[in-house]
Amino acid sequence: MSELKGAVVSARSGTKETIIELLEKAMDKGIFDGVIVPMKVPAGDSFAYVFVKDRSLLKESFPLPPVMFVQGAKAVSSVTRLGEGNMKIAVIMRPCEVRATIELAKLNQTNIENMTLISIDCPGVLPTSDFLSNPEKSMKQFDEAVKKLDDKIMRPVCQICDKSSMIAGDLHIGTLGAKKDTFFIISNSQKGNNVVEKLGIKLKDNLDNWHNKVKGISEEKHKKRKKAHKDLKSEVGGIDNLVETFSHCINCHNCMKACPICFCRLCYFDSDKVKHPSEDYLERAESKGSIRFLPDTTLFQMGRMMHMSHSCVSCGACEDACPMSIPVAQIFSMIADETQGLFDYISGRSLDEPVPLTVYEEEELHEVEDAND
Amino acid sequence: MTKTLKINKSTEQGVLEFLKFLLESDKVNGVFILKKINGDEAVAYSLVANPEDLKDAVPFYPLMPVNAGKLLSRFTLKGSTKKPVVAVVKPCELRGFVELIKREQGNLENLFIISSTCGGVYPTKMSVDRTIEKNLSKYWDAVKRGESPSDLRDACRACEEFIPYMADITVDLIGKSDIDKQCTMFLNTKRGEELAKDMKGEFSEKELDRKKLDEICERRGVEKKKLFDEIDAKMKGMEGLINIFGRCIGCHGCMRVCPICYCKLCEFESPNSEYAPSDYESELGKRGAIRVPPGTIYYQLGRMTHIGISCVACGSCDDVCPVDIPISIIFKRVGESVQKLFKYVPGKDVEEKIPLITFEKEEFTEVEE
Amino acid sequence: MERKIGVYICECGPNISEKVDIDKVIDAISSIEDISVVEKYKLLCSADGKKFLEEQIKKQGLTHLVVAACSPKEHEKTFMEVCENADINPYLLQLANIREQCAWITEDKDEATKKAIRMIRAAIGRVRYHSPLDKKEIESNPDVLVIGGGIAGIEASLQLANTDRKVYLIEKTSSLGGLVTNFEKNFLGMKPISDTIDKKIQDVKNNKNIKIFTDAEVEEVIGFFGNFEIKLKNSDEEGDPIGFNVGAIVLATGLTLFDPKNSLKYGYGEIDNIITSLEFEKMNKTGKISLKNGKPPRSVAIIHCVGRDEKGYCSEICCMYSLKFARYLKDKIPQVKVSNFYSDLCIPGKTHQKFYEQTKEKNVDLIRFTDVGITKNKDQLNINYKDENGNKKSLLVDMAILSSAVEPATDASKVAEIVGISQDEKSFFAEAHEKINPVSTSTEGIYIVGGAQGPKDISSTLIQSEAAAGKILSSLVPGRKIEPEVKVSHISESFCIGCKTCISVCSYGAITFDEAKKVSVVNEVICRGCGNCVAACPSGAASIKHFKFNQIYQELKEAVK
Amino acid sequence: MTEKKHNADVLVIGAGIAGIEASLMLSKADRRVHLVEKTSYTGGTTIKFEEVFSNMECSTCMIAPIQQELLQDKNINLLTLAEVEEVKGSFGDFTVKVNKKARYVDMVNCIGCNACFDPCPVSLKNEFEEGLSERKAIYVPCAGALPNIPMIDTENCIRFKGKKCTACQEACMFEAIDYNQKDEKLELKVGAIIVATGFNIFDSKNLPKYGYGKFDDVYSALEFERLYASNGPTEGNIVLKNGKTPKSIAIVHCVGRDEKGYCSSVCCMYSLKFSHYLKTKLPEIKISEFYTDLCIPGKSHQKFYEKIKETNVDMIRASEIEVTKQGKEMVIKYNNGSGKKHTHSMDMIILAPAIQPSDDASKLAKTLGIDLDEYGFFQEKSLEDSSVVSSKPGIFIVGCAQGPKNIQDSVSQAIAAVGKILSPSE
Repeated sequence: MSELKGAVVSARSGTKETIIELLEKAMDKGIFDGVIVPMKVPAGDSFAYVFVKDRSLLKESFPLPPVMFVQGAKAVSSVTRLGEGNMKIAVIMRPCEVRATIELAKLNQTNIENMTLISIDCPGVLPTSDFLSNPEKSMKQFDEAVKKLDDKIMRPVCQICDKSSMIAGDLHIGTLGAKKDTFFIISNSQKGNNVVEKLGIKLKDNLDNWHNKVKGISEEKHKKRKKAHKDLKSEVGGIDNLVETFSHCINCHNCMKACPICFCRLCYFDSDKVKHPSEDYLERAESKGSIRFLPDTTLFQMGRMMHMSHSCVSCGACEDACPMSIPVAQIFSMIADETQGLFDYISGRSLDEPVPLTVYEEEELHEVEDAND
Repeated sequence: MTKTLKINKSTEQGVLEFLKFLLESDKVNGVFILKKINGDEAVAYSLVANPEDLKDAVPFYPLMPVNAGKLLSRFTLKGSTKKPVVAVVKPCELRGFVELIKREQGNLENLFIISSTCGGVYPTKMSVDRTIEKNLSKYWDAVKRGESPSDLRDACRACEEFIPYMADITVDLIGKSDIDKQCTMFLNTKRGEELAKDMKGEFSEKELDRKKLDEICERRGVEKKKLFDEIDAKMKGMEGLINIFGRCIGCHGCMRVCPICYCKLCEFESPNSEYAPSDYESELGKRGAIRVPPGTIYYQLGRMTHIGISCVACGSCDDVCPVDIPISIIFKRVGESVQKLFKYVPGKDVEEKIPLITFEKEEFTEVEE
Repeated sequence: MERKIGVYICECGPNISEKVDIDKVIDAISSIEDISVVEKYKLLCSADGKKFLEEQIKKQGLTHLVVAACSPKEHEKTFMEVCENADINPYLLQLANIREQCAWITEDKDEATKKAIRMIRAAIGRVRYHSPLDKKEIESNPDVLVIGGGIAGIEASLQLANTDRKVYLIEKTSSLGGLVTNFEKNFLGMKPISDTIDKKIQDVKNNKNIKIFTDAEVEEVIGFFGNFEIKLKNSDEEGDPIGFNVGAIVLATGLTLFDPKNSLKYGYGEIDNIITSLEFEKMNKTGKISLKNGKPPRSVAIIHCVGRDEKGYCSEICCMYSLKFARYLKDKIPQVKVSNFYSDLCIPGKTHQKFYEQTKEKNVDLIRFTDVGITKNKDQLNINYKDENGNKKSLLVDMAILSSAVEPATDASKVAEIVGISQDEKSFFAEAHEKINPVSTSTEGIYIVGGAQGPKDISSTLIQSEAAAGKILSSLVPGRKIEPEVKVSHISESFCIGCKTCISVCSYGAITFDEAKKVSVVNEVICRGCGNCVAACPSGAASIKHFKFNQIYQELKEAVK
Repeated sequence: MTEKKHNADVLVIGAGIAGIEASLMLSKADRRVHLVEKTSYTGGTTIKFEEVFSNMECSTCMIAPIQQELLQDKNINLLTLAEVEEVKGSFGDFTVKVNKKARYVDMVNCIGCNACFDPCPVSLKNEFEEGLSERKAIYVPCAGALPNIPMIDTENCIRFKGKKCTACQEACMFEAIDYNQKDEKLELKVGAIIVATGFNIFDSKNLPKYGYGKFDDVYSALEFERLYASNGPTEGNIVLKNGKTPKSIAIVHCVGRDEKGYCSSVCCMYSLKFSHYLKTKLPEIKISEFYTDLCIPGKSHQKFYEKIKETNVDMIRASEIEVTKQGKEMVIKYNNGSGKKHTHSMDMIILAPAIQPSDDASKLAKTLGIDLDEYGFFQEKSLEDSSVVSSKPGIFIVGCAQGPKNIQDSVSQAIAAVGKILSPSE
């Protein structure tokens, strides 16, 4: 199989607990000075990323929370946007959050120089609103679903995510295809190799079972994704359907704020450029009979899509944040697949792959040119 | 006694007929009103110029997709409207707009206000799957009796300021049993009378039924006390704050929809509330671990101090919170306690100065001792 | 302040008045808000037209001026001077081009009139939002930094150095002269090259206004045209690097040869007696041309166009110096047999063909090949080639000289990065304009000469050095201040999120990144106001003077009403 | 350097692209420039091209801005229809006599509205358009020429042949036409002289084997440039004399190379440019280019050649080329090195003639007192030193006046000459 190096680690005390032990050992050995890892909030009804320096607090960490309140990439970006700092930090996140972090590093919003990005096979997450309706019950349901590898209760975008085990960071914890009470540690970079070596783990084990299992799951999810996008396209495609889908939008821009790729301090659609004198609005109303006030809600959606579609990692944070339950994530990730397809680019796949549209290629996109000849 | 105009049609039809008359007689060039969009897919505020489009208007629809005060401020931000426009808004939206006018964010010139005694609205989330359509009749029956249905928004069930202060015209709505047969409008101001001149209908002099309205106000007061007690219990000390705001994901939706938050760049999104790695390292030295991104509660309390004095408790922040934190009740509770100190009702009167930014020589003497 | 806008419509003789009903335009315009006067005039750009405008501005106390006439390209400068003479800021003016964009291209008169009204309303809509801008001036340092001590750098230094203009000449190696010192003769005129190059090196050393640094490299260049701060990495002495200020920089980093090892068919490095053109020049300079075994070669093959396919361009000079080699060989070893293998003979220019014909007369065989390769044959070499009709042939020779393609100096990309200029896809330095500006770069004040800009011979190199000197002598005049562009862009510190998109699109290197604050900063002296950064900035943190969003928005709104 | 009075002004002869660039740079260095131009317009040969190789930039877009700058520059005294009569003195102190012919149109009043053209009764072949279209006695060489002011051609205007015609004067609304303008003799004091008089092309009639002048559809390179020019006689449409569109075209390189004895260095590139022209306008056209040696030096030229080859243009290395008629068809015979003679029928043939010195070069050389080389170009002082220095100190020779070269090298020489004038080391 591929040239990735891995090791089987025994996890009799459970995957979560073993991961915590490894982190504690790594901090003791000084491999990391700090860890960014999800934890339950004191009230127990939510989860948040915590930047931990005191080793003793690590036992509280909760590597695979059932819900994604804040996109991990946004949390990491808030730490190192203004510089790399001199702490060696380990970060435990889902694959889409690791990919978003790498994408943000390319967009100069995060500095991952001193960071080790660790991802875990992701079973998907529950919609925030479902979780909030009954946190305890949802936790139990989530654990069973993970055991049975069933994603029916997960978010729509998670159900069709074919990159749930994509390795883009430095290390990856592979639970799929692993024998009972074990999981794989897979290294994807020199940084990863050093960490594992210092932990005294030999990267010599065969990863075929993991690869085959992942391959099976992602192919199946890929088919589901294609079908889901086709149906969605017929439902949302065309200007009338689009306007109708976004007619519920109340312009609260939660989706923009939750999205890791939308990092602008002041969005164009909040700036002075969209605030016009009253006679302009009246003129538009007179020419059309009546206009919605504020106008251009769909324009905001299309504008945001145009600005971030090439970097979208389909993490679904926007749909969770939308109070009007508009299928924003499904629409945006469908379009993102096609935009990125045009440049055969996968957002967050690798640090040295330049973000599309920031590189000038002389021979590119001729199919678009010849289209209108 | 205030002048009134009575049209023997249902209140909604009467108002719509009046608005149509205003447009057709060119007394106004635009009507700002709640309207059905794309068939009856959704309801949103609209600016109507063509009288024909008024047929989809639903002025008293029990829904506030966004606080109209914020929209009127956007409409008049770059200078008052040259051509006359009439707006049909709810009392808390009008009060929100008045607070914004005090902060140079809007202008009442050429802008006529029609409001009504407000029966309260359903949470915006409910407008997604047409449940509001289903229990419309249940809503209007309750309004006639001056009660509020249990699934209304908390802010509305606890709202005692349901009578508009500065409206040119007030439509009598709640506690009025014959609203589907009769439409009575109180012409509070000279501008209101001017508008209603030579409109078909019976002019006379009447007063709002204060007694009935006070009873409604009392019932709402009981509701409010229950909600305040609940929130007081939850929000005890720092630990209470952490528990209530633990779920906050920092989407700042509450700030964006709040009528009083008008800053171009919010302090909590500006470079001042960003921290360099060195700040993290020193803070980690003290506390061992920090939630990232930091400043969840710092934002909530910070916003509370900025807008508390002017919070009109319109409930929009609740509608937009994706993690269902009862923000409107928290801000109403804190807001009212500050407002009581200064005997200040936000948005009551555009001439009334905003307490905290106006210097009074004799003030807070009791604090000095 | 209260705005008073004056609108003046030029009849431009028949051009506008024939096609546009100017009186109708005046009626339509006079009713607009802030308009205090609307008048027509026969010819505004004439002398008395300008005087009329100046009086009107003063008499009416106008604050803003709209002139509806011809193209700004023609007379924007004229009307800006009118504003200055009438002491209102020249940027409170807007032109409506109702001649080229309206009268001359619209058949029907009513249509033209309507279009003229709409264009003037648009101009008024825009001028309302204009804000005054003032000219700036900055001190300029006349000194010049020349990087590269070859013939190009030396010539530039000699042309520039003067009592009021110091030249700093930086040479990486320990001696001046560069490649040229290895040559015995220049193929133009076949005279010993040492006469010119040694004299020029002497002139440079004796000139007290030229400060020479050998074994030195530039470490850091920051600043802009008129004020570059230079730091040198002085390899031999320790201590902090030497620093000085200059106003302009000339890059003369020169050329190296393409390494024939990269294409195996020549067998360079594996088989003896196969040498590159530079190695042959050096051997020839010693006066003794010999094989590895010390004996003179009886037959030599000179192979042109080595590495031309790999590099993707013809290096222009190899045909000529290969013919020169043939003459070297004939002079030093009279009865040697010389054959030149070429694919296309590139001998442009008036003297080159005659040089080629005279060389042929010294019975040098010139063989055209479509493919060539070298194989060992005992202690001799087989030149296996296909002639122009495609049949395979072979020639046995003692020695083979590879006339290899030229490419930029090895450290050219490092220098480009330090100085902040771009390289083209062949990694030569990129000139501002291939045809009319070959020695300048897109960054003002940085010039490129000689081989660093592209393959060329010694005479073209001298020309480019003198041209770069001309550019500097005419733009960086001692004592004369520099007037940078006024309509520059600005990036708001609180809105910028540091995504650096603007830096990658700025073609003049005018935007730097403040690492502490993580925000981009525009250098208002280098910025030429092209607006790329404003268009690329996703959140609108960047804006440009005189082309602000609402200025353009109001203009468009009026135009499409 | 002599201590005599050092005059800072400079005389530039020829307002082609080299002359313009030199004048603009001298003006930037606050030097007063007298720019003497034989014709009535600026831009020289470059404005005859539609596009320039190798990035196929539109040539008017390249040169119009600097023409505009030239006309608006206060330091530059542009003298059109003027020729240098006599030059005395030496470096730093020349006295130059210039004979300026009258234009008969007032340069200040006229705004170029072209109203005076139609009424003019006279019509004759327009030299600027290589005779492919007509012009009047009062004319501007082509649309977009700068300065956009017409001149009266006194040889053909019937008024100057005794008739009482005032057609153009009546048509002019600005009283810009003034028949009693007189030729002037000017005397200029300058410190240095830059000669940028450009070149002429070899007259292909001297080689009858190419059939130029004998067959209808054999064009010289400059004629083809005007055919393709959007402001040219056919507004850019490539048509044969009989109006039909050609299906097959041959471009013959190195016409007159053996006669002149040098390679003119630009013809290979502009011939490839012609293929690019033709392929964009007529995608199905069949093109074959006949060359002896492809001379495409410089970093961007081979890439351009490869791009053209991809549009399947036949590049044929050929010798003994001959153009004859077989019946009604025009045929080109050639030997492509395999001994046999090949013949192809062609609808149109374009000849790329050699660059040669301009006709009045020898007269000017005598006036200036500088030497010519064996080909008739101005002779540079020494091959080793800078090629812009002529045999007489203070006189600089730039562009094709010094020898065949492309626009980039001509402009480099122009700026280099200015560099040497401004340089303190002279």
